[in-house]
Amino acid sequence: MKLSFSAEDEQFRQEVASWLRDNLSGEFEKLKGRGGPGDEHSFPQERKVWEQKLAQGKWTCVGWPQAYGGRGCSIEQQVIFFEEYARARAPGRMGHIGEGLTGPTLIAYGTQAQRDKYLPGILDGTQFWCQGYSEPGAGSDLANVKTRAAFDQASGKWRINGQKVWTSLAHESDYCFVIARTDPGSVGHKGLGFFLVEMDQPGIQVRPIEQITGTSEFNEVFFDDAECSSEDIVGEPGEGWKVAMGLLGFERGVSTLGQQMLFQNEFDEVVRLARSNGAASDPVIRQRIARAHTELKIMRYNSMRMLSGQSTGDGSLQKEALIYKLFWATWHRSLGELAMDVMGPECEILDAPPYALNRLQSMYLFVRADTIYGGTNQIQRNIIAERGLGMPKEPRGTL
Amino acid sequence: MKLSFSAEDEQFRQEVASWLRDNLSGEFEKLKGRGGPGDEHSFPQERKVWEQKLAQGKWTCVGWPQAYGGRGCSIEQQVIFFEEYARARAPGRMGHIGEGLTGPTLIAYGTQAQRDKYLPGILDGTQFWCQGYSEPGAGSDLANVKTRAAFDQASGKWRINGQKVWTSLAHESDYCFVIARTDPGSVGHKGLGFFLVEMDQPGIQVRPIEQITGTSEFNEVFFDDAECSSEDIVGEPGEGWKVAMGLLGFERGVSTLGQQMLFQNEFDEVVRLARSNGAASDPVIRQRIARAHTELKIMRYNSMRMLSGQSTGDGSLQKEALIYKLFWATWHRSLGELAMDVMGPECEILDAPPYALNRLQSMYLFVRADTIYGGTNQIQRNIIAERGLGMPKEPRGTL
Amino acid sequence: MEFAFTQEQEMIRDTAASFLAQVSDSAAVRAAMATETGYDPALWSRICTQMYWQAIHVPEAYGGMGLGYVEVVAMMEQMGKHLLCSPFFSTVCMGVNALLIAANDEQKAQWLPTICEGNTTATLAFNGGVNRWDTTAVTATWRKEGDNIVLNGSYRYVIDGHTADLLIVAARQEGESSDIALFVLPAQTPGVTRAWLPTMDQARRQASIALQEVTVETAAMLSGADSGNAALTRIVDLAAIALAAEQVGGSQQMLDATVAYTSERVQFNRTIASYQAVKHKAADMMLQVEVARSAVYYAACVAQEALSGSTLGAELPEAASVAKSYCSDAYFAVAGDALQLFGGVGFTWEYDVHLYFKRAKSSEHMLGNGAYHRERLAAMLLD
Amino acid sequence: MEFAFTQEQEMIRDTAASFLAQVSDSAAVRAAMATETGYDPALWSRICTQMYWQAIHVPEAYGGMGLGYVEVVAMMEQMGKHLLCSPFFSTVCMGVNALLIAANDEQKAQWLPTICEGNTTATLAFNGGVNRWDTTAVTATWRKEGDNIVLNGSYRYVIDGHTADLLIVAARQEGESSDIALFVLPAQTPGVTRAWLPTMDQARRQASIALQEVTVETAAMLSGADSGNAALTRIVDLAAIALAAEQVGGSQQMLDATVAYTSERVQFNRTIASYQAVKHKAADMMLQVEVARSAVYYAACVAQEALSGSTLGAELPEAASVAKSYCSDAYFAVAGDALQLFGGVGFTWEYDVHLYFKRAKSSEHMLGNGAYHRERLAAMLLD
Repeated sequence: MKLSFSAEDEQFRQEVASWLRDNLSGEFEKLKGRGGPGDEHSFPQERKVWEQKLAQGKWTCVGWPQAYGGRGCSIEQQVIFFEEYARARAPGRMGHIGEGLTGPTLIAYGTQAQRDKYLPGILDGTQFWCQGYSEPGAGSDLANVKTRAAFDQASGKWRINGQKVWTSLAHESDYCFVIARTDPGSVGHKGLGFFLVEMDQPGIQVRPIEQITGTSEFNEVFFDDAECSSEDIVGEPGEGWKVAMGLLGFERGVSTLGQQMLFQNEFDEVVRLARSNGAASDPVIRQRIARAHTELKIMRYNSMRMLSGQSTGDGSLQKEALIYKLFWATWHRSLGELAMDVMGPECEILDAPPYALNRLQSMYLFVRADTIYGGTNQIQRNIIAERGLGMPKEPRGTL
Repeated sequence: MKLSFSAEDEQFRQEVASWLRDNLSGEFEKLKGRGGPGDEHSFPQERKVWEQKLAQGKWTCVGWPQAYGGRGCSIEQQVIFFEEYARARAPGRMGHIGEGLTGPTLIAYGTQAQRDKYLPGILDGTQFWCQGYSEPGAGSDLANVKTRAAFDQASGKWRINGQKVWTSLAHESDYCFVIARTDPGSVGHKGLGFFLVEMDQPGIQVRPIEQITGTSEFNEVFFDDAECSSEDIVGEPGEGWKVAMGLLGFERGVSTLGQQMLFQNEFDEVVRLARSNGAASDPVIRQRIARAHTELKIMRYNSMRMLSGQSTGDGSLQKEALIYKLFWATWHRSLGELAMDVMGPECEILDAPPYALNRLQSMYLFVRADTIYGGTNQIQRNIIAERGLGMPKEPRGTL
Repeated sequence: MEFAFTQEQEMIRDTAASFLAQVSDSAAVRAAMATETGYDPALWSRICTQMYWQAIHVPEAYGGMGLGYVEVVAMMEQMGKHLLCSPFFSTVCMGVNALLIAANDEQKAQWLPTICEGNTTATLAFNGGVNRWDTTAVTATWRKEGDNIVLNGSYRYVIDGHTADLLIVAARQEGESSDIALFVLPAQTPGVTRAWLPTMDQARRQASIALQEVTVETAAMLSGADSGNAALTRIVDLAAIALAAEQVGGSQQMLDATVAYTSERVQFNRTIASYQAVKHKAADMMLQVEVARSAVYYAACVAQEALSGSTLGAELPEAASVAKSYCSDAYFAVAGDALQLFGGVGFTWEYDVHLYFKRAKSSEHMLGNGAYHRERLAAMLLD
Repeated sequence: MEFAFTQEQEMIRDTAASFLAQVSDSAAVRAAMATETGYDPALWSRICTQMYWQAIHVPEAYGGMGLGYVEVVAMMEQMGKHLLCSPFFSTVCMGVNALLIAANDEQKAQWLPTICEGNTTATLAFNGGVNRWDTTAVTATWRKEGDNIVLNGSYRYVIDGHTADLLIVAARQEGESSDIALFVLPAQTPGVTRAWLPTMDQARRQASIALQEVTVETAAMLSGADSGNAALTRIVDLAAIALAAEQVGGSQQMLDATVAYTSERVQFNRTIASYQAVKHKAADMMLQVEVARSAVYYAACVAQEALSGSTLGAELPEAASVAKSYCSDAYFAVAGDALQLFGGVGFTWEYDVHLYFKRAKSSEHMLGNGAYHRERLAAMLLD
């Protein structure tokens, strides 16, 4: 074990930090600390321009192989990039679905034609993606896909019908990847397809979901004979589950350390507030702040274990990775509660009517999604017990 | 709603308190605060003599109808009796199984001959009972009885074979009531019998279980052709479950308030300690003491609700009664932890080798049984969800 | 000893429950939330003229119904369950209580009948903007000037403070650090300025109030038997018990809604209510609801004894802190669990869960949260 | 950055694990528990001569193996898993650390080789019998008298204090309230009296030590580069990290045992491992074990950096408090859950669960519990 980064990596850190210092200024100054979960509705257009700025510096897709246009950064360097990005309070990435999910999926499972068609727009920050996974009523039961895709021999295109939900930034996206049932009689994991679908077409309607915060960043997406070219299915019809699961695997990884830097920014704000309003002298609050600090620190150590495990080439999901989602989601939810209790009765008072939440209030409410999406805490515990401890699987019902 | 007791009840309280003051002295002085869960091994002989003293004052079986030799006290008066008994730190009752379980069961389900034979010994504090319910491996699955009772035509007696476990004070008891399977092919609730069995016979062996505390008050009881007269079965062969369930119903009730007074004595000891060793100035300990105090207070209010519900004659188990076991057991376990944390590092230091625990240490370890016996916390939550909220039952397995 | 509602109390509760089910459904709550007033004046008028709730525990001599605090608590529980948007809590559980406890007979005769007639809402302002809820929270001041009294200072977190007709305000004498007095004055008195403080919980309004050289007659100083400090303490304790009752009602509603929703919602071909993790969470919720209810019913009895001057009323501070600390934590936990078990839809504005979740937090912090009241209990026990 | 064991470290850990599985089974632990010494001297001798663990992180110059604190931590984790009864923690994680940190070169050369040879056990005594674990816990005193130093005072909670051959004791100068110095002296020095303090956790011994006019040479005062206060703080932090590692090992064992037991145990015709309530509790246990492990491995690296004088060593107090607070709470929670899921048999003396449950509590309070370390962290963050 060693904790320190190499001299080369430290130099890379300087490079990232200095580029961000130089470029996250002027017109982009106002984007600092904006975007990201709970604030995705802020400045979407300006943040798209920022993506292009990043692309000019070759700071999009830093983990992609150089052969596909990325920087080919090592895991350590990716960690450093995400850490510095968050430390600089650079805005929440509009391109993270494309960069983190679509790109790696196409590199792993796509055709060369698909890569040629879609990777450049992701790399240069001009094309944005959203994901069509969840469906109403399906919730954590991802395989319970009802959306249908039928191949229309006449037009030579797939026609997609159905509904997706909890689609983040759908109204700001150019493309959506969609899991749909290609085999009408199939159930569960079988008979699915993975489609790359253009959003700007008459067959697609996006309806924002108003959230607990009064804002909307999730959407319902309705597919009514939406079209998709026969070249835009990834993998064979019926093999969509394999692609979808592979894609979910890309969700974990180095970006966790960047996420933790965002958490650190939030935590620091809570600490500042506690020091300024006197809550820091309340022994009960002190215990809670210390506990939040403790677990945030360990979250980082845990990610370092995950990454060190990855870099040793052992492919199986390790225990520290299995517990990670449950850990951070629960931590984040507690941070929201701590923030409110540090504010005391002031936590109720809005910036303005009708419902202008301040940042900590918004965080407090939005974090309630963390223990739900991407597998609720309950589902996470099933996964940990079944995969991590080899305990019996929950039986499916027969309703 | 009204909180105060009637003048008549307050006079009864004086009577109880004054009798205890006068009689719990001299040879009985040393029994103060002894016996009870975790300390049942202390002074069993002297506590049996104390039972006879109680009987002389007509203070055994105060809740039994006068027709059966009891005092026929109202619920309020029973509450008062148990409260004053605990307040006086009178010793843990050796006769509580007979008084609280056997007696009410015989009054409800027994024959007159059985009542004539057994009630006097309970009333006068000369005969003591233990309960033969749990079996090894059965745990919370009470209906999973393997002990067998076969009627021997030759001798005209039942012969009992099998094993019971977690039998409190078996080695100090004259009789045991035993659930055994009378129908060899039966499973579950069906085909059981409820037997009154003499302990002093060659067919019964008692083996103490050494507990986490290093002491023993629970036992294993082995039945090897133990005999039971044909007149000593309560109800018909095959109807034992009905009797057993009726008996479990007697476990709840007014004695909860007496139990709470014991809790109050323990809690007061924790408070005294905190004040004397400085822990009372630790804000985290203060929060925990206040929380324990809060919940102990509410435990009393909750029992008052339970009792007021009973006295209105509504027979169904009310919600405040359904949650009661889970509530007090969890509270008591927390009190044990609080006691240790109030002691700080001194909590480790024993009175003497090899394993002489002080009272709070003993309490701390023994309370771990509370969330297990009589239905674990997990079983309690099933019961609450299924009976209290009408949620689906856990399916039995098919192993 | 009898620790259950009487038949009459049950009838009052059931009447309130069915009335509220009609007038305070989700649409009504959301409509009221959208106004600056925060409640529907027409509905409040109907309550005052048809139900007479504003007069529930005012003695008959002052035009009230002469019922007790157990009835007030039973009503608050139902209002919490239905999230009624109304000035009931501020008027009855703060304003009326303040007059009952702190006013002399003349002052009661002057103000209580106007409240009972339904023409006047009232509230209590005492907190100068700190996270404390006892007499130390008072920062406003008063001084004598000739035959008059002059008030200065400011208040935050005043329930319905921007709409109440009558204000009862606490102030300490200039130069005297410890003595607090209470004053009653019409909100329109010159020098009073009030501003809505929009809140995360939109179903109850808070306001700030500033007093700048507000001049009132000496008769505005409440002068019942208790000292101002003692009176304010009792008024706050009574309000805390009422709020705890509301918390019980809200918790119960969240439990009921969760059981109903999880019994419908299917995942992996099973209702999610059939999962033990869901059942056990629901069981823990029910435990908290029932324990909270026991705490509140007891506190209601003690409050009643306190209002009627019985010796058992001496338990008021303890009973209030026991109830408010337990119920605050229980409501927040239960509402949070409800949100979790509703899953994604619980996170939407459309479902009502978030309204209760927000009420749980706002009522937790109002009049002192769990930790605050536990420290108060610790001081009673340990110091 | 590389945050995984090297192959060599893995080999050391695995060797320790299989050795301990042989020599520290339940029967061996229970036999050792029954002695006043608290461990089997023959086994300790075997460890010292065959495994050389007592010398693990002593520099080769002093006869040690020259490995690092990551290796010490890896060993402690395994010892915690197997509940090894031995003076390893006192000798290596307190005695050797104290010498490495506080002694000058001559003192190291005098004492470390005797420890490495396996003839000498050692421990640290500093706590005068209070629930604090920093320099304020020291109540014993020293004064100069001619060329000698005279020590007076008493200590509690001294690990293996009644059996250790060598004592490192902390004392403050008479008349000087703040300055602490550390002294090394053979336990047989006249004026030293020691008494076993029998404990609830019987698998590790505590003792009290009294010093009455104990006279030692000036050379007994440890005089490395750090001040006595700074040295004692670092020694306690290093010991806390080792203890946290032991807690991780014990937690892991409780998790493993629980999964194994619940997978065998049948209730209502199902293994109890098939109940979601059991699975979810086990999942929460695993989360705590893995999080605790991450905390300890990081702290081990920091400890190593601190011992080697690197700048990252400045994180030592934080890393120690993070690890000790999290692991203490995690172990107690996990062991308590294990006891619960074992049900009745977990409550018996016969099953081993109670041994771990008791170790969890004793190690929680030793060197500061969760709340203590959180307040320490809060002071770093907030004050």
